Amino acid sequence: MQWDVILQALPKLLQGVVLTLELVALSCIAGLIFAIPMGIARASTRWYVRSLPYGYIFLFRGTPLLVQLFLVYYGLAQFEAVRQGPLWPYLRDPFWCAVITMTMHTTAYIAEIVRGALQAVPAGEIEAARALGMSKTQTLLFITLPRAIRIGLPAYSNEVILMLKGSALASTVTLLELTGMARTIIARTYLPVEIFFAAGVLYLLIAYVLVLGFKLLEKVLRVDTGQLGR
Amino acid sequence: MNNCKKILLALAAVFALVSQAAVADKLRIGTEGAYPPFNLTDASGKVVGFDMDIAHALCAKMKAECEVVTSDWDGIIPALNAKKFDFIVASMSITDERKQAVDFTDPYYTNKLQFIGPKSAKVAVDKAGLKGKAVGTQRATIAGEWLEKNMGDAVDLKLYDTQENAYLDLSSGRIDLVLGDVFVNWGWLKSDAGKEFEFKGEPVFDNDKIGIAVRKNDPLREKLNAALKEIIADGTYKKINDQYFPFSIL
Amino acid sequence: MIDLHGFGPALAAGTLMTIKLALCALVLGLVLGLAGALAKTSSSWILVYIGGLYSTVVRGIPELLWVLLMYFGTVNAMRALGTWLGRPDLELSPFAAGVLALGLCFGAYATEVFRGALLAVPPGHREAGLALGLSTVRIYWRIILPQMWRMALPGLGNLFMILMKDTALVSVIGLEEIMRRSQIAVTASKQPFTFFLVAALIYLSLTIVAMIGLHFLERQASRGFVRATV
Amino acid sequence: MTEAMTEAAPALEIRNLHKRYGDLEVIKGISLTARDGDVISILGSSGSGKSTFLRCINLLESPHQGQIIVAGEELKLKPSSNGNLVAADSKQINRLRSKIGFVFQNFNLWPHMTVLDNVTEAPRRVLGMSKAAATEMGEALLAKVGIADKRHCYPNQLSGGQQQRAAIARTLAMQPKVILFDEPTSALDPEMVQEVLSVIRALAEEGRTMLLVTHEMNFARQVSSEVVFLHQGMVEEKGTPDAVFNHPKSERCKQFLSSNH
Repeated sequence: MQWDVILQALPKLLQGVVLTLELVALSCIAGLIFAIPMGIARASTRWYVRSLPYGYIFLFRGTPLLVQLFLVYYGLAQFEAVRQGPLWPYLRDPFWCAVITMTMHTTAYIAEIVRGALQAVPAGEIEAARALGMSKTQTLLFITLPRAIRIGLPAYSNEVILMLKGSALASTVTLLELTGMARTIIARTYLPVEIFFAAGVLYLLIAYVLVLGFKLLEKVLRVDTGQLGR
Repeated sequence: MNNCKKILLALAAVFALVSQAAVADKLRIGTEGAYPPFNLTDASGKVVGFDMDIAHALCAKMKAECEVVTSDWDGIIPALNAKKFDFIVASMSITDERKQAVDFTDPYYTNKLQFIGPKSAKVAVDKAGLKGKAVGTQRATIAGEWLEKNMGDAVDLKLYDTQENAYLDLSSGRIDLVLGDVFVNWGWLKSDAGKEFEFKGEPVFDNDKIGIAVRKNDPLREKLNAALKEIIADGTYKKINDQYFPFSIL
Repeated sequence: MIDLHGFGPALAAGTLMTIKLALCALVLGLVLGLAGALAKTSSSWILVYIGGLYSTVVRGIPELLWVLLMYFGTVNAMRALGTWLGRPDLELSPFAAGVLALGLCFGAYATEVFRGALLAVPPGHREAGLALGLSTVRIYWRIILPQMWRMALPGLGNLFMILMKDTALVSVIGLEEIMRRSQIAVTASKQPFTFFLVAALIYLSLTIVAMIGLHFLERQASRGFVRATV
Repeated sequence: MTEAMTEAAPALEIRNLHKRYGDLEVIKGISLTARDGDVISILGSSGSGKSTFLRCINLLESPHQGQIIVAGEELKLKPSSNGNLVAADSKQINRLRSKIGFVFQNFNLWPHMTVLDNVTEAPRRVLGMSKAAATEMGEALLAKVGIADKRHCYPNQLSGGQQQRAAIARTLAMQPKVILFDEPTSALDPEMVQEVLSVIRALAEEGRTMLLVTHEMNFARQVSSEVVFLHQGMVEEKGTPDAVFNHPKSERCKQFLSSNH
């Protein structure tokens, strides 16, 4: 192990970490925002409401993120109409392509988490709200959703970790996030073990910090006590 | 203990650990397979192109049985050192940096680096003219190195896994220019996809020697050099050259 | 579109390779996962520690990085092993590296699935076995594992779907599976959208087949059990 | 029962209520009238439909047929696609529900909110009460059921009896016309039953109108103004506690009382 090589590479790798974090943060927050309505629709008892989200979720969970990324980045650019279209300023930028793809991908997964969490809220607690005269919307907003968020939080934190690891694929569309940076450095030093080792440790550190953060959040939101009765 | 070894070996065989190492007398040619016209993979999965024709001609002269192994470009030198194959014929430039990791044969062609860009755009290929332009090239190539060294502070450098992906982004307009090997660029400009594009300026680097990489201190290097001299002398090289380019690239 | 510019057979061969890769990694991953779970639930703190370290470290690092590390990083170790075996040229083929990397990742997640399933077997069953004088091994083999299998199956099924999509990552070390074949086809045809879409559809069909297979396995495994309704 | 007759309309009137699950009819036409201040206990063996009946009153279950009239206002019902009756006017059902309190067997407190928040949530959202007013009222109600000191605790930190008392306070916060109790003590450990019953007794003594499904025979006998015995979805026996408990006419009622004493 050549430690000096790792040390030299560290500043560059940390630059990569910043980009990695940006990718993960943007896609996981945007994914959550899109996933909540989708998850609610997916949990609907009416087939025509839940079928569209079902199809979306099925498509995005059934195909690899790498394929989705290549489809969005290289695939869409094949069409003249896309290149002339209003979205091109975003779609031409690999960063936004990665963010869009990761968001679409994680939305599907988070929507399933939201659905599962909504359906895991004990029926009695919803009945209690309805018995007090709250409307369906009020019950959803003030009782079911806050409760579902707590039930779904551990699963969501898992998904964030998965997206952290998924962000490594952005290196295949020219982005110099942590893995991309590592591969570029290896292209110059030819020392894959050292550099990948350093990158791996950095990923572990980020994951560790994220897990700690979510633990803290769970504590603040009192997720543990919310699990009683399940 | 011996039994234990046998079991382990059998296990390794099951997992195909030894799938390539088992054939010691066969030489393995490492290449990328995504760098037309020098090396590319055809529909049947066969790797063809100028590099491959040269490699097979060399093997014929050395009377060696050869097979082709493909690898991603940015992992190709580590893969050679990891004995994934025995020599690299993949249009690799001879550079000092690479010489620290591998040995090279004599050059088998000489390359130049030249920009290409859309015919509609007027670009001066100097520091001022390239300022703020998005320039694509392949990761871990001499072009990437040159750009970083000479234009690093001026251009927005995009590094791709393959040269082809850089071309895809050039045609989609994501990047303004591609810097690459002149013959590769020439091949692409001739193709359908390259119709709207042209060379920009003069070659920026014109003494890019392309060699065959072998592991450090591998005696294979001398054998390859001898074979290379032979194919140049007996006209085999020229024949291959003419198939691809109407000019000599030696 | 039918002969896909002559790349149809190549993609079919790639599909076959993907299936082989996924199945081999599945076998390795199941073994690793079971070992990890037994270690994590054992009474020896060293084993618990090792099991925990394995699942934490492996799950915290991107699969792409594992694939690259396994291919480039194992050279010295393999050479040492090869020398000992009298075959100094021993090394990992892309296929073996892919199987090892994907199996390693599958195993880390399977460790958690198996552990949860092990803990879900009512302790009374084990106690009943002990009271009848059965040996520990026999209790595991005849009582715990068969029950655990049924509970672990849905979780393992999910992991297998993820595994199948992760096989796309092995394309970066040159194994000619679906993704690599598609990229080669894109190079020749300049039609990224078409070929990546075809790749996506192949993965989707593989997922559907796997889902159907899993459904039958679950039915098989739950024979004799009344399915809980809530 | 002092002001019972001053209003013309009874607090709650149920007419000919039917409920079926598929082909199985579980409520076969029950009618019941609760005047202001009435405490009506509903008895019956398990499966007699008493909980289902109670849950139909505020449409937690959809009845199949029947009328529900709250303080003279009839609940508008319309048939749904599967033959059940559902609320025709969602505004009306929410308004009427807020007039009918419901206490559940297993409390159904929201575990992610403090006890006080559980109590103030509905008054604020449904009645539009200000936070300060709701808090003041909530604290008073919690004091009334004897758990004022637990107001900032979370439900899972409370004993079962305390949780049920909190749930009663949550119901009272809506100032309901009628309170429905669905076996409020059957999920409790024996030592906690009394603390909940004494709260309910106090409410009865205040003159609250209540419907009570319970297995606590002695309690029913003491607090009820009327006792209804259900059997297989129908009213089998009905009358004052004295009449039903001491002089039951029906054989089934006699059997039930003797086996549950």
